[in-house]
Amino acid sequence: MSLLELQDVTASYGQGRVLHGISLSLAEHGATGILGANGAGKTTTLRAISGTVRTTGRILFDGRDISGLGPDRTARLGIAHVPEGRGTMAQLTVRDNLLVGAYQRRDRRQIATDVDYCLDLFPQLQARTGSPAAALSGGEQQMLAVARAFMAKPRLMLLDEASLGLAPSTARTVYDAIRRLRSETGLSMLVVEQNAVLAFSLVDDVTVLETGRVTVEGTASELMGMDSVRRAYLGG
Amino acid sequence: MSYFVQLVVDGLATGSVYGALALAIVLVNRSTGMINFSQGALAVLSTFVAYAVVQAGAPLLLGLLVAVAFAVVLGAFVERVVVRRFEGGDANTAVVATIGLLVLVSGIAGAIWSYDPRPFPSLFPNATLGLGGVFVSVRSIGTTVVIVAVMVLLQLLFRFTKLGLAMRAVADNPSSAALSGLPVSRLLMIGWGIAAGLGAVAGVLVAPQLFISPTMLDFTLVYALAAAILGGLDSPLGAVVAGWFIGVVENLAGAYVDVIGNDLKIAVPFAAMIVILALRPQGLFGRRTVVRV
Amino acid sequence: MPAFLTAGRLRAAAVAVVAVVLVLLPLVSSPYVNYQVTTMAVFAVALLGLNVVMGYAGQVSLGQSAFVGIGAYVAGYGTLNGWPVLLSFVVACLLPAVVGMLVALAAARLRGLALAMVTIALPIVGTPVAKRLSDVTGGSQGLTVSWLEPPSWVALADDQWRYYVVVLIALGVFLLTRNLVRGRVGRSFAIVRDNEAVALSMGISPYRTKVLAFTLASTIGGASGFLYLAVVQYTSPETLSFGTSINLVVAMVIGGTGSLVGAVLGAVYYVLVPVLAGQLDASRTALLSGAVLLLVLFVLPGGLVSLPRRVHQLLTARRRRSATTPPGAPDGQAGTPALTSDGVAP
Amino acid sequence: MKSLQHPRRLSSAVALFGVCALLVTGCTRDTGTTGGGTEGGAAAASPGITDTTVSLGISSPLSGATAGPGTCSVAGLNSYLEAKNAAGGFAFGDGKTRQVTLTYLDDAYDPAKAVANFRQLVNQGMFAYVGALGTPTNAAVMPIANQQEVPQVLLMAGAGEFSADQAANPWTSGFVPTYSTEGAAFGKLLVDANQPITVATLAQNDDYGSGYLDGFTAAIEGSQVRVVDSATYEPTDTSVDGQVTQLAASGADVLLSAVSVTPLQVGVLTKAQSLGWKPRVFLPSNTSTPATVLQPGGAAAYPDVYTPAFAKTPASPAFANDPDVQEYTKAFEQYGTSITKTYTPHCAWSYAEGAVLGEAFATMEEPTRESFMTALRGISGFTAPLLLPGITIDTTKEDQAAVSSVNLVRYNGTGYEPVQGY
Repeated sequence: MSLLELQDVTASYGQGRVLHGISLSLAEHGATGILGANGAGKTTTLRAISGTVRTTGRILFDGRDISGLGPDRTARLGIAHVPEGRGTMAQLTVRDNLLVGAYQRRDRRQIATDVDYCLDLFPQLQARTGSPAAALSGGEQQMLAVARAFMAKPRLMLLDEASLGLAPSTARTVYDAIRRLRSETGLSMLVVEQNAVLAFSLVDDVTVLETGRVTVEGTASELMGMDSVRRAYLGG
Repeated sequence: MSYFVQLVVDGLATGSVYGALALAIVLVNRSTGMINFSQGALAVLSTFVAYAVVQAGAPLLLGLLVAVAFAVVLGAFVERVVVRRFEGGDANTAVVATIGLLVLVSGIAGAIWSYDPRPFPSLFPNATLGLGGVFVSVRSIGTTVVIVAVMVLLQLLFRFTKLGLAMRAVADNPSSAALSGLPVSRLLMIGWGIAAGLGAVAGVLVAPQLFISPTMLDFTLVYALAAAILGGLDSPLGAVVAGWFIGVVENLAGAYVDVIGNDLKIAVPFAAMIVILALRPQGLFGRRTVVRV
Repeated sequence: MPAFLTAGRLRAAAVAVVAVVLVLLPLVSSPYVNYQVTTMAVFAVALLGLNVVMGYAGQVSLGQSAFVGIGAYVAGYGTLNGWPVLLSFVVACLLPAVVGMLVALAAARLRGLALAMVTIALPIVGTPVAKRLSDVTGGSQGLTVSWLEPPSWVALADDQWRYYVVVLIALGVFLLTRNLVRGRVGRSFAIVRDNEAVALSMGISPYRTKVLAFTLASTIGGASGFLYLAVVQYTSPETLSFGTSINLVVAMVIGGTGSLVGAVLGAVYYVLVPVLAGQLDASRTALLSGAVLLLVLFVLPGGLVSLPRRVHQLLTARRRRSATTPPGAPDGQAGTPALTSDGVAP
Repeated sequence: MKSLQHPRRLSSAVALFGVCALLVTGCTRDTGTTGGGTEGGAAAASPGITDTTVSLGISSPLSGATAGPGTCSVAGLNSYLEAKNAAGGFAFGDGKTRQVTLTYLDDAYDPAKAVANFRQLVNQGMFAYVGALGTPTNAAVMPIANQQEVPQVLLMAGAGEFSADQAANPWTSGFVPTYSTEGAAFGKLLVDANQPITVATLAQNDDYGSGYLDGFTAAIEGSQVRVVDSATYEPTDTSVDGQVTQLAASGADVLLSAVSVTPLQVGVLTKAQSLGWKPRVFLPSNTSTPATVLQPGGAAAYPDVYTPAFAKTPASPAFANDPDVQEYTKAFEQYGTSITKTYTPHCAWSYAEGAVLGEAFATMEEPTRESFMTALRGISGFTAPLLLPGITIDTTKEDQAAVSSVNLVRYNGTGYEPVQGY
């Protein structure tokens, strides 16, 4: 059984429908990338899963229909969403941000261990644990956002445009750490990424969205071989 | 010299009144990110509940407890039923909604209890302590002590408890807080509830001096807002210290500077506030946040 | 929709109807109605000014009543000292403009609530200052003036003459403000309101823009004060009280923030609601107006100006919901996206 | 931009609707200017009066900080008028008996609203505007009332301007003693003691406080009484402790505390004694109620507390068996408590004011505003209910309100008793 299963999901903001019935599934420990042009519905797909947008259709997580649960409930079920634009608590310190991530957990000792793990994963944060998130650089904020999401000990991480607005080298650093996180914890991931090179370095499978519909699906290596995909997302 | 000290002591006593309400404003701001103009009106309505309990023959302490319980429920109810509609929307609309609440709640209190101020019993004995020619009422000392205690409790709540951390996170970034599994709507209700409960304490503390009436805290609210902002909006310590600062500066300026006099003394704390905010936009005790893009 | 009913023509027709009604109204209605409509024009001007700084430039101002008060005092002082009306009007606009600019120069670097607090100081400090300057202001007794009576060659009653003068000036302010917010200045306001960093990158100084917005708002506020005196024939420190400022902000939001028509609707609300509350129960006016205020905001968070849009929205939403929402979709979900700042726009 | 035009167009319609609503609630020009009809009267009747009814109007602060006195100024008057209506109505000098209707509106102490209310009442056909409370609100109405020749009478405001110049404002008159009358009464008491006395004054920073001080200083001129220190406060202040501390440093023999805000007056009394300063205290008539000011303020600690009085305090045990008070209480419970539930002296004052209106009605010979004003300006030696013995209504004096004299009384720990001198 797959960990996450979307069946004919639509989503709309107010009057405009953005997703027109998409279906996809993700295996436990798997990682799928979602590619597509601006406005194709990538971000909305993640929002549909975490419950921050109105949807129809079925969204099954671990066999349970979670559609319409709302972000806090889905988070408590084990879905950690790293939103586009980072989504850290600007006034809170780095350490407090991490502790907010662990809000639903009660295993105090393990939390401390996980904080250390995050700081090991992102050594740039180590010296900044006492400063407010707003004082961090863009790359550090992105690292913090990923670390905050990990602190919830999720089974699925939704990663939205983690490289957005970062210098190429910084983006690579962030993705290196996420790759390490995936390999060391076996965390399942659904990754939305403009930078297909980075995405392909992290995921096993790829889904391509166009105007709210799934148009192509396959493994990363299959899609790498497709001319249309190479032209559209890999610059040749 | 004792005249000077007496003026300072009087200013501190008045400042404690400002600080009491400012604490509630800080609490709402820190737990929901909003400014609540109806804070005073909610406090007054709760204080009227205490008044009704006392009128029915019960001791004031019981009245205070009932009022705080009532206020917590009222605050949570108001957040759930009224304020939620405006959270995340246009900030001006949310502020005006709290002004609407202010008018409505004062109107309700006025319809039930009329507008003329009524005497209100004090938690503390009506006595005065004298030391070296300086006099201070037990009531003022009591008020100040309670406010400092509340301030410390709030500081502890925000600094060292999981609830406090969660409330700060929700106020800071509700969407990310929700994505981290925080029960945002419940936390907002809790924030408003606690703030309203705190407002009830403030109301019961200051009612003996101001007399209870629906408009009891209307003008205090302006001072309390000034204190809260001068103190840095997210700092309970700042709110109380700024309240004292305003009370003392006002008194001294009124008494010693003839040009200012008692009519224009209110200008002095405001002028000081503009200068301080120009130098430290985050307020006296607020945390500086440098936003980097 | 038939071809001849284009939006432009409908609008022109609506404008024409409004114009005809505005011209004919004072001739057929009672002095009381004329007075009330004239009062609406006065507060519409005050709200236009407030809208420039709050609605268009996005800077909170809780001090607009101070500028209305200064304008009224200048007009009163001018009249009592035999100034020509035009001079009174010009000074009634200029003095508040200077005060507003000085305050803005000192405060425009502040943001949000700190700025709001500085603007609160204007009415709070202004009230005792007005009392102190009793030689000019008449102290707490205020200034009573009797002016703007119809000249002998006009066959109009006082109320009709004042109506035409005030509504005409208000209309002029409306058109000037309209040109302003639609022009280059208005665009710079919008950019500063939305993102100061972007403004800087485009060579727009947020500081100078804010100072300009405050200055314009106080100028218009002064004009409104001049009109206030023309209508009420009296001013006192109560005119510039903090309560008036708060009520103006309320009326602006109720009318519709960042909308010129909204300013007019806000003024209608400002004048009508106390009258209606008084008709219902004069000893419960606070309760009634608070309830009305919340009710309007609940139904129309975008203000009265959004009523047509809202009706349209509700109609289509109902159609939509019956078509697409699955049974059992949790009700609480409707509120969640609004809470997420990044969930607003797709 | 097209999409925006749609709402804008409809919004104009909404605005139009508002105007139309006003048009419907108001009257049109043709009907607004003519008044009620009359048969048989020689002069055409003024608006608002018929052979069986007369309509009065009042605008006072019924919400907000001054609503306590504001509601009382309506409630007491309403009680008198309605009780009298129920007993058959008012006998008029033209031989008719009329029922009086009182329409009251809330101005929240805002002059612009007071003017709007006044115009609305006139528009609805009000005969006379009576007993309104508030200086700025009445000052704003005064020129309009006089221009439109609508009586604006028996005002519940002690500013001198409403009684000062009858030639300039023939349609305006005050009811309660002017503030300077009260201040002068204090001055006279001190001067009569014929000894050097030092005085400290605390006054509200407006016409109320300055009226007091003006009356007081005029009365003590050339005597041995000296003002050694003075302070002011704003009615919006939350505390006057600083001022009292400042005045206490003067150690004056007498404190004249022209404070109109009840909690602040209590603050004055508690603060001065807590500083060990116990002068003789002079309180104004509207903040000297034993139950709400003197007992909470611990006034018994002072050697003497004086206040000017002209009306009985209904709640005072001393007047429990007074027939006036019993009648008042009965009427107030029936017709006043729906307007306010708290007592300020204005409740009793406006009740007495109702009787003065009745007296004017009884002597007015024609159903016109002119005749009403003539009658109202010609009352002297009238004993209105609730007035203290020796206080009578006299409207014939230039420069004075209808109540132009006060009795100084002294607090005896429970109630008031006549003063035997300083």
